[in-house]
Amino acid sequence: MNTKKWLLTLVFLLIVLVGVPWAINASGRWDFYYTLTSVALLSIASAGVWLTFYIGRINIGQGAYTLIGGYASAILVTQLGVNFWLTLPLAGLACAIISVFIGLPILRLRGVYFAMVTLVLTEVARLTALALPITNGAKGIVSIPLPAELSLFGLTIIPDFATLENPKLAFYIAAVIMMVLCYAALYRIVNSRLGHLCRSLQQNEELSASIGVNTAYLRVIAYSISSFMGGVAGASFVSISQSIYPSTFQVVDSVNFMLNCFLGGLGYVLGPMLGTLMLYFGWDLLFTMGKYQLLIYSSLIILLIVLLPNGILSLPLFNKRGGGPK
Amino acid sequence: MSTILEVKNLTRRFGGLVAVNSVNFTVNEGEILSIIGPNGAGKSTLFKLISSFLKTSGGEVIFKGEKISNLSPHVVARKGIVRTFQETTIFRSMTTRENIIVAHHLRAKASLSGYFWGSAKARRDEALFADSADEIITFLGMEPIADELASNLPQGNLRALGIAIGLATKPEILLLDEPFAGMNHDETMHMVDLVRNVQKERGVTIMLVEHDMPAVMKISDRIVVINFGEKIAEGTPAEIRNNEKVIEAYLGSEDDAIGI
Amino acid sequence: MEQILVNGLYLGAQYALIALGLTLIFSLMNVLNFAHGQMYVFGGFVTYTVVAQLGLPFIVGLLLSAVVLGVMGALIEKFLFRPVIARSKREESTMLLAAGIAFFLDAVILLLFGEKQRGIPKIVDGVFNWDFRIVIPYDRILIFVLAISAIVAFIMYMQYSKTGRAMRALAQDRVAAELMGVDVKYYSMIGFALGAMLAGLVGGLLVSITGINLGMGGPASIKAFMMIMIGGAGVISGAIAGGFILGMMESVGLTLLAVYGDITYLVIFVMLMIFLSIRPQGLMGKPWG
Amino acid sequence: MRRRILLKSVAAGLLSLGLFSSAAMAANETLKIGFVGVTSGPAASWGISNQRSMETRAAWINETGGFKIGDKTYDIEIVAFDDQKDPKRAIAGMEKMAQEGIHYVVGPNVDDGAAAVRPVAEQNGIMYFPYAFPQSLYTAPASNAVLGMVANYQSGPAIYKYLKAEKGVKKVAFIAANESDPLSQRDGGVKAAKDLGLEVVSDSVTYQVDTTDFMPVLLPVLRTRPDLLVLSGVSPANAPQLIRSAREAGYEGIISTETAQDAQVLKEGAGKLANGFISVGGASTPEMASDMMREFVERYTKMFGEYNDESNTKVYALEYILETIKADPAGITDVEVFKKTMDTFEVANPYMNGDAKMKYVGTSSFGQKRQVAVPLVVNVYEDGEFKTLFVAEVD
Repeated sequence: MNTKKWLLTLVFLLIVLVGVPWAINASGRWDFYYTLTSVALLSIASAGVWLTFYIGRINIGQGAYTLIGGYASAILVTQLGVNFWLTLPLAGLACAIISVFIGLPILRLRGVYFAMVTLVLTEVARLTALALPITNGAKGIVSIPLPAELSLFGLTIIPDFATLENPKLAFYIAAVIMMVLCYAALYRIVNSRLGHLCRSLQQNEELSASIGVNTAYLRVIAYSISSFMGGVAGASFVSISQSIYPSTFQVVDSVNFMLNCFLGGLGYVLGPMLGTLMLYFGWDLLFTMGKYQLLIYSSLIILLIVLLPNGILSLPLFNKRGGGPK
Repeated sequence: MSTILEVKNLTRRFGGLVAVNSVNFTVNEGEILSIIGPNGAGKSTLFKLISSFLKTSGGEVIFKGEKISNLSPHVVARKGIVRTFQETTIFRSMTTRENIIVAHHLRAKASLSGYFWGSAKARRDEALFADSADEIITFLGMEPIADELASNLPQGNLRALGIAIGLATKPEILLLDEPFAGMNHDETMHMVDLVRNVQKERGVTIMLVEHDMPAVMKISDRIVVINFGEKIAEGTPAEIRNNEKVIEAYLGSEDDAIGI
Repeated sequence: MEQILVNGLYLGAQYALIALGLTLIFSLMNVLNFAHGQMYVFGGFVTYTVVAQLGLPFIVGLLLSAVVLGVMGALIEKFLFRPVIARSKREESTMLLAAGIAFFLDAVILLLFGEKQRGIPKIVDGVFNWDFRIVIPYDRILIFVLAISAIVAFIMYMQYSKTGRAMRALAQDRVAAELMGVDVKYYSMIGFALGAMLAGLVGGLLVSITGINLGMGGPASIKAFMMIMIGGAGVISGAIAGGFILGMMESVGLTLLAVYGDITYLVIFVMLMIFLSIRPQGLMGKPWG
Repeated sequence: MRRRILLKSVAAGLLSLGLFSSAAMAANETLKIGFVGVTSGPAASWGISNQRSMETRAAWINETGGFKIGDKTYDIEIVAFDDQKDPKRAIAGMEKMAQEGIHYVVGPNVDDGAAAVRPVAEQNGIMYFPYAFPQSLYTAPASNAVLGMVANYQSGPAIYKYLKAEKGVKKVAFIAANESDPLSQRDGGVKAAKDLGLEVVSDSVTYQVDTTDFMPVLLPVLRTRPDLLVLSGVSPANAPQLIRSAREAGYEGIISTETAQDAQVLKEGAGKLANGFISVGGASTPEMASDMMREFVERYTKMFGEYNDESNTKVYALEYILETIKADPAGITDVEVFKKTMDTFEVANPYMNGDAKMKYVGTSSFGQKRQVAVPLVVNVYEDGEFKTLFVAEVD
């Protein structure tokens, strides 16, 4: 990264970590904290979906991993008393491991076939959660405590959320930091040799294999990173709602994650983030439209895709410097 | 000259159909060996078997004394046998240079996570690949199109790019699938020179499947002729030209667009 | 046992009819029509309005459903899918469009027809009962026969009419068809209209048995996806086979697995995933669609 | 990354738009009451009947001069948020309510949503009236949720007891959709039936909500020859199909459910086959409905074209909220006062004939008064309308 990019990143951080809280304070729109926290978390899950798009697979199964991640965190916190912040990576890891076993057979599928199997996967996850005793079946897991204090050598790194005056702000900050880390990782993947390799898979798997790329391995790696992101996002959500049910993430969510990527643009790292912001925030803002909310919302989506079939970021405005997808 | 590749009793059946039937031949190090035969004779299947894109039904392929048939394609590639494709298969939404850089994969020393974190090894790799790509671009005279998206390139350049991708892997054997198809005379002659250069200057053993007889006769050290999945002849271009069986095979086939 | 088979056949016929339209659209344009279920619901509501509100005969409602949806399909193809396909870099982008249309139809259905479950009076009363070995209401037999006739008519049309042949050529190889002089744009539109029309027809048929409500659309699409995956995407015989297989699987599965209770559908779905992992192109599909 | 900056300014623009778009002009002061529930998608029917009954009642109050609390008169404004049956959206909805300065919210309609909004409601001082049954929502330390209807674990035993005594029911079978709410209700029902000494012959059969043919689902259940078939937590969309399939398959026993249904939907979906179907309803059966209830139905029908019998139970939450605030006007902004009022609150029930009372109950189920006392009216469907079978009280 060059200086200019560092600078822009810094500006972005300043805006989301200082500017937004200031604007919310000034305008008194406290409800936007939750909306923006959701956008941040959902865009992490969407980033995972985007990564599977990047290796040429349409993933409509991310909801399964957000659900698994949510349950993993909830079970660890409520039954084993593990600190929530530790359950975050553990939930991601659990999802990554499970995704390896699921991914090995199904990643051989392509195109709509892969898409359909992942769609079924979301439903399988929901039904499994309903059937298992450890997930408490239909009754879900409720009354999950707020994230506890995280300290290292007696030094408080993250305070106990239950003692905070404004946990909304704390959740927002945590979500935004996670989102930034996630997209930094994604940016790094795409702009390193890894990105080239992923794109080689997306464009031609046979050729990729013939130049010596272990395509099966790379696919599974990408898929498990994607699932890791889903798991982390799911776990974070559960800490906000302090409850999880088999229906907390469903097929609709999986479809939405995918739509976020399309809307933002499949060729752009920041596509899923922008897509999530538009789709989620859009719905929220249209809430004043009453019963016409869905009508207007869907009309806008159709309009956008007809005008910009390659995503919002394909607008010339965003590509002045040329240089294709970055 | 020593034997680098040995094909022993290689057989492949598709259902009841025998596409390749107990074919035997050897490839010498550093030569250009062409495989010819009428349409549907089983040439491409043979290539896919050698590069392990298809599993064998019988027989084996031995590379430097080691059996390589039925391994994963990427493992075979790693051992030094690299195939370019019949269709002009390249990474369409990458530039020429990016295509070549990606193709250096076999020479990568760093691990995947090394690339992510930008380890010293990874940085060394990237620098090496960029240099090597430049060298290949110069070698093949592709400077003008180096930063052009592959999807915008004309047919002839795509073939050259296919060979460039092959070269980037530093193969010991390069399998070229119909490198001259759809080219006019001038383009073909340019391509023949190019392939010859690759063999001479880089010491790569080359196997090719091709229909264009004049080009095959001009370029090959030796030729293997396949018909109905079986080998019917093997020898130098001069020997093949006068082989009764070969003439019969070609005359008997519908496709007589051949230049014997 | 006979009862299970009869149930499976009946379910299969209605499933197959839904899957046919979806697979037709997929084979012609490589579009996975997420809005298919909503089209089916819309068709159901059209029939409901005609029969229950206006008091016209069932058959009028059925025909009107087909016509309304056919026109809707043609318009959607011409003004939405065509420009998007022409300009998008990756053809998956049509999925977002299809999903947008699904949301849109959901909204329109809610505003036009309301939130309630709707149904029309039984067309035929009475139940066929063979010694309690096979129990099937007469109206189901009627709907079954109608569904089978629609499937047969569709196959005949695709097989023997000029339009049908052109569409099959298009499905086989778009480029070749274009070179042969097939008007690709025109037949894509006809194909989409026909697919939507089939969806409307099923909606109309089923409103007399199961009724209709605005929530049935999304799940119906997903079920239809599963059917065409089982049979092989873009293959007409595959869609029919997939429909009947899923119908049988549910019928048999629900009976055999009833004792295990909550996991019935889990087992069905997991089996489906395993099947597709082993045979990615489905029963009759070409590899990689 | 420049695009982010642009994005932010767009977002800021939209934000300010949102700020100015919700100003209501009225002579009276406005009292906003919230609704967070599902008004689109498969379960839309639950939320819509809910929202519409609130809107009907609010319009009625405003038309007749407003609602008097203390010495001020208020116009009632209903602020509705569609959560699409998604718990994540439900939280957003509750945040919106807090933003609007609302302290009293009706909804959400399902278990997961009701559990998810709890933290937000408690942080923002919002009392909410969900139509969800998990006991943890209403039992201490939770204190901001008030169950807006009769729970199935309360109505179930009453119905089974009645049927056992009056109709000689011995064997019961349960069937439920494979979703959280219905499954929880099934488990509660099974327990209640067993406690009453009934034999539960089948309780494991479930179905997908999108099922279009219930024959295969029902056959294994009917083979156990139950006297009573309970459709646990059945949605109004599935009920007529289940009834019809069961009858057509030759089942002759009783069918019942503990959820509210709509007579018109049953009539269209199952016709005569639905006769004898037992469900739980509100107070609009001719025997019980007061003049006020009849007027409510009339106004609802006029406003929205068609009445929905599910609203019979849903008319109450708003009435309870307003009357309780009226009992102690300080409650208008302070939910702690409201909670205190709840313990002693009691007024006449305007929607029912006789001397029925509106008060808060739930002590025996939750250990605190966190449930509205709506009459447990058990209805039976007969040729297009509901008839009252019996009425019970919940304590």
